Amino acid sequence: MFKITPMTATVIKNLFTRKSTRPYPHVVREPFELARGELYIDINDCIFCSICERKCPSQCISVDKKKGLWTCDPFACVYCGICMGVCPTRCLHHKKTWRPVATEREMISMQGTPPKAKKKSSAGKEPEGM
Amino acid sequence: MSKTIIPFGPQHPVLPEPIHLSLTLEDEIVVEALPALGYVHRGLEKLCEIRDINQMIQVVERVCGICSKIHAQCFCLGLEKMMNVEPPPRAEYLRVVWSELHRIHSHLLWLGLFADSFGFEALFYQLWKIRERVMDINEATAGNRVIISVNVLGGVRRDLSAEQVRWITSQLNMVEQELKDLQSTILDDYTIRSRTVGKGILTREKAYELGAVGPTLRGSGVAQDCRQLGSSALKHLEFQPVVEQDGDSFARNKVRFLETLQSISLVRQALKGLPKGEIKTKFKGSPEGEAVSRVEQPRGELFYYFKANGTKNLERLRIRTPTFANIPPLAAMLPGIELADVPVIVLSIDPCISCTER
Amino acid sequence: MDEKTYSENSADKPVEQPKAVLETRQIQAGSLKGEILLLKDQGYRFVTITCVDLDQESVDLIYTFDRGLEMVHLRIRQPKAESAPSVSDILFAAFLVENEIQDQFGICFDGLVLDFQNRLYLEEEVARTPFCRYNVTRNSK
Amino acid sequence: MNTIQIIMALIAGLFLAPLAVGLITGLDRRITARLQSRLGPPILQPFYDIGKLLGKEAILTNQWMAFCSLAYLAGAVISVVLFFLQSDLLLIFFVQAIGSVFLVMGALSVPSPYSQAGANRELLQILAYEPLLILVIVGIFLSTGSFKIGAVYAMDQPLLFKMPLLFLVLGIALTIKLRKSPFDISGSHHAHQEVVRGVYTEYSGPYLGIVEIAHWFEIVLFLCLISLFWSTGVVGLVILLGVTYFAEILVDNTTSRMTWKWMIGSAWSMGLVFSLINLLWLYYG
Amino acid sequence: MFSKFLQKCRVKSPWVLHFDCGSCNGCDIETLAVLTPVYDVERFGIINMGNPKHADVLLVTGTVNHRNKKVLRNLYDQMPSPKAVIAIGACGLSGGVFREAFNVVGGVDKVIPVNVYVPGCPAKPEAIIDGVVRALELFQAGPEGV
Repeated sequence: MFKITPMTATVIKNLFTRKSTRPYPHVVREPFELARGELYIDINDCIFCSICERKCPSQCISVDKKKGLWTCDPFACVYCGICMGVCPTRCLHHKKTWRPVATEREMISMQGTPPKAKKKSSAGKEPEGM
Repeated sequence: MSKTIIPFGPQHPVLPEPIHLSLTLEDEIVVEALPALGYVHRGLEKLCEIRDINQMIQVVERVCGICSKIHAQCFCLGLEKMMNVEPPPRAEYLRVVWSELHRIHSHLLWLGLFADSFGFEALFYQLWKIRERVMDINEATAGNRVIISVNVLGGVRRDLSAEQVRWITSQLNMVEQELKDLQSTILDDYTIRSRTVGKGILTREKAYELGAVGPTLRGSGVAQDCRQLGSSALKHLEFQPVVEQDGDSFARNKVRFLETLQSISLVRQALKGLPKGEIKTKFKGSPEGEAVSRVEQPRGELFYYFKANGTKNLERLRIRTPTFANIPPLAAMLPGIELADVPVIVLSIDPCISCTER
Repeated sequence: MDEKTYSENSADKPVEQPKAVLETRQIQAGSLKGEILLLKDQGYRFVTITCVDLDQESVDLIYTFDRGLEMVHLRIRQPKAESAPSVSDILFAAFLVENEIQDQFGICFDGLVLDFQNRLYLEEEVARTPFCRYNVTRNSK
Repeated sequence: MNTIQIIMALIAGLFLAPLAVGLITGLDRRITARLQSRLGPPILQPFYDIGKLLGKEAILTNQWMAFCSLAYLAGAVISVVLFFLQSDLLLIFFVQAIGSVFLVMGALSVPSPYSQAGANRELLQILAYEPLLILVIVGIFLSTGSFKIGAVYAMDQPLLFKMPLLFLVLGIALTIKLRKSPFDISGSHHAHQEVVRGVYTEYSGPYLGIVEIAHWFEIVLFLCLISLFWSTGVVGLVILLGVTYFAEILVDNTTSRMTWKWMIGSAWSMGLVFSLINLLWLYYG
Repeated sequence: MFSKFLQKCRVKSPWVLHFDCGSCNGCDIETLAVLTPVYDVERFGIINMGNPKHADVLLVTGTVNHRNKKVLRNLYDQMPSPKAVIAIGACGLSGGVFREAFNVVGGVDKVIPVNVYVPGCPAKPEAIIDGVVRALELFQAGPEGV
């Protein structure tokens, strides 16, 4: 049958045991090994094949082969990891932590060297265009 | 007698989602309840024409964040049926593990919100605290907390290591223990019972006729659960649907609570029987023809219809979600109850509006 | 890479692709209600209606029923210019999906018990029968 | 009472008492959080909340609401001051009741349905606890022979021993007044409500701040009433208040919100039975 | 002195209003999760208010469609200033996967001004806390900052 307040035991137990609150942001928990966080690209390895652009479910990546420009709209990225899986050179990765919050709309665009016919030179990397 | 019309929603603290009900009241008694939808409608079925079938997995996952894995699974099952692709056994077991984990987190979420709907905050917080363990399992194994994106056509994307299997089992043991500590509160507490017993009664006949699904149907005494179809590895696992006879909010509450424990047992069984081998079948080609598929979501039966024409894009995708089916029973339950019971009864069908409107 | 499969390294054994067939029973719009009452007597319950755009003139309406996890599908071919019979008077549960089809395909249902007047989901500015690929005029009521 | 005593009482009633209640409320939120396995807000949180509300933009639906919130505040403040001046219990009771009614009138003056529903329920709450208060005051009269607060302090043993059941009755009234579960029907601090924030819905910005301060004064009054039950020693008084308040928090965390019918039914039946037994005992004992 | 105290109170007591503007629930439940014991944003004085008239910070999740953009606008107008708006998740920022769907406006900032964007799909609770903390920094900067 019913009881009056069976919750009492639980709340009293809570009072005398450790609280479960994680004191974020003062203490940041170690992220999980496989967590899918912010997307980034090793632009040096990118061959501008545009597979990521075509496979992205959110259509947030655009690749300009001529200029050697890889652009991603981080505000549309859904962090699914599809592009990472299909990249032939494995140059796309997810960081383990999430992308920081922003107050302005911004794009990630990375300038690499587009592959010359046959020959692939080492590409210069520019900082993220924040 | 004076009639007042109270808008329930679209923005309401009890309900995180925007459903709008116009409640016509006579002295705090509801005489009419009209649902108004459209606040979450995105029209994503239409997206199948511009996204290919692989991209659509990510889209249908986002029909509803709470049961995303199961949406993707239903989509994959249907297309695999159309294309005659058989996922490897390990993938089938892994699918069960993740879908049941999703069911656990969804039910815990719901039990918490339900407690919140009658103002039992301590219970709400306690259940969500337990739920965080399941979210951690999701994040550790699949890389994301809510939308875990593990399904692909022909299998799954992530594998579990032996160490992870042990860790999941130990975490689930804790979840089970903590839940059992709350059992007497959820099932026996006087204040909870007096708020839920006999509220929002749906008789067995009404539930069946109005097309109720999931715990709403099973709380009314009909033992129907799509998991009985034995899709994925469920055919190898021991499973009996949870049924309650009373058909009131309390019965639905009880069904969900017991199902949570049952899902823990299913995950355990699936992890124990996890076969070795591949996690994905490779295949070629595009689907053609028509098919339907259905699986059991935390909220009930999910139904997909596919029509394809041999290209990479589907011609028509239709998603009938469980809440869509549960709204007519809800509309039948509301008249005649008190205003104070409206949140309780609305929540008792576990409404998922983003599912409903897609 | 892009034309065939999604799989990451596409070394595959091609599988024959037969055309998937959904077993449906084609019936006439006039006999729809009778058939539904018959199914109802046999203990079937309503699952949903699916509307599929076929061409300029017509759509398919697929009525799905279920009994103990076993499904039956009825199919009628519905001309877009004509009103479809509403089954919401015998199956209350159908009112929502019929309103949805009204919104998305512009098909009118005669005798809907709860009619949202094409405004179930969509506001004025986008209410242009978005799911029709071939025809974008709405039947005015 | 001489002038210095009166000034002291005024300072205590007007400044110290609400400050103390602010701290108690902060402590309440902290303990509640711990019971829910959380860390909880800083102890000074209630003051921050009030400060922020006072600094917000004032959007008023009508002028009447501003007047009502001020009248509510005035009622609460005057009743507390009267208490500290050791005035007549009945007078205090009526001043407080009038103040509470103004809160409802303000909420009723707006056509918002949530505010209306909340106001209705607030009226029902007032209806539920005011009779209980009267019974308690009658009990005090029976045991001291006077409605004056001074008479209580003149007693040589705590009232609690004479009227333990009436103390429980006052506990019920306190739960209703604190808006704690199972009686958080017309509005609560945490807005998880079927009527959004009920009676508070339409008060906003600084006026909500005023209403909150008035509510603090009401809590002061109720805690003062409770303190009357142990008037003989400060230590006993503090312990009694602490235990009572902790019991309130515990009840809040272990019950769900009930409906107004249940509230009226249980508050009246329990309250009447308990007080009747206690009053008969006082009368014939 | 007094205005400094008010300033401090403003930072210490942000009451949030959460509005689901057509999200898939992913971000909603993460927004709710930040209120629960494990993240417990009441540490920062944050209370989830159901009432726009009492709220200081508006958390918006979801794609924004043609029907609820009016509700969103209305809620925003009902909030007394100073106020801040935080858009959460890929959908709230740009429409996410649904950008090309027909009933999607795409992004909260097409309807009301947004102060902080929290990316993610769904945004992690930690990221949402970051977002709120960032919005509080704007409060700190004074009413002009918001």
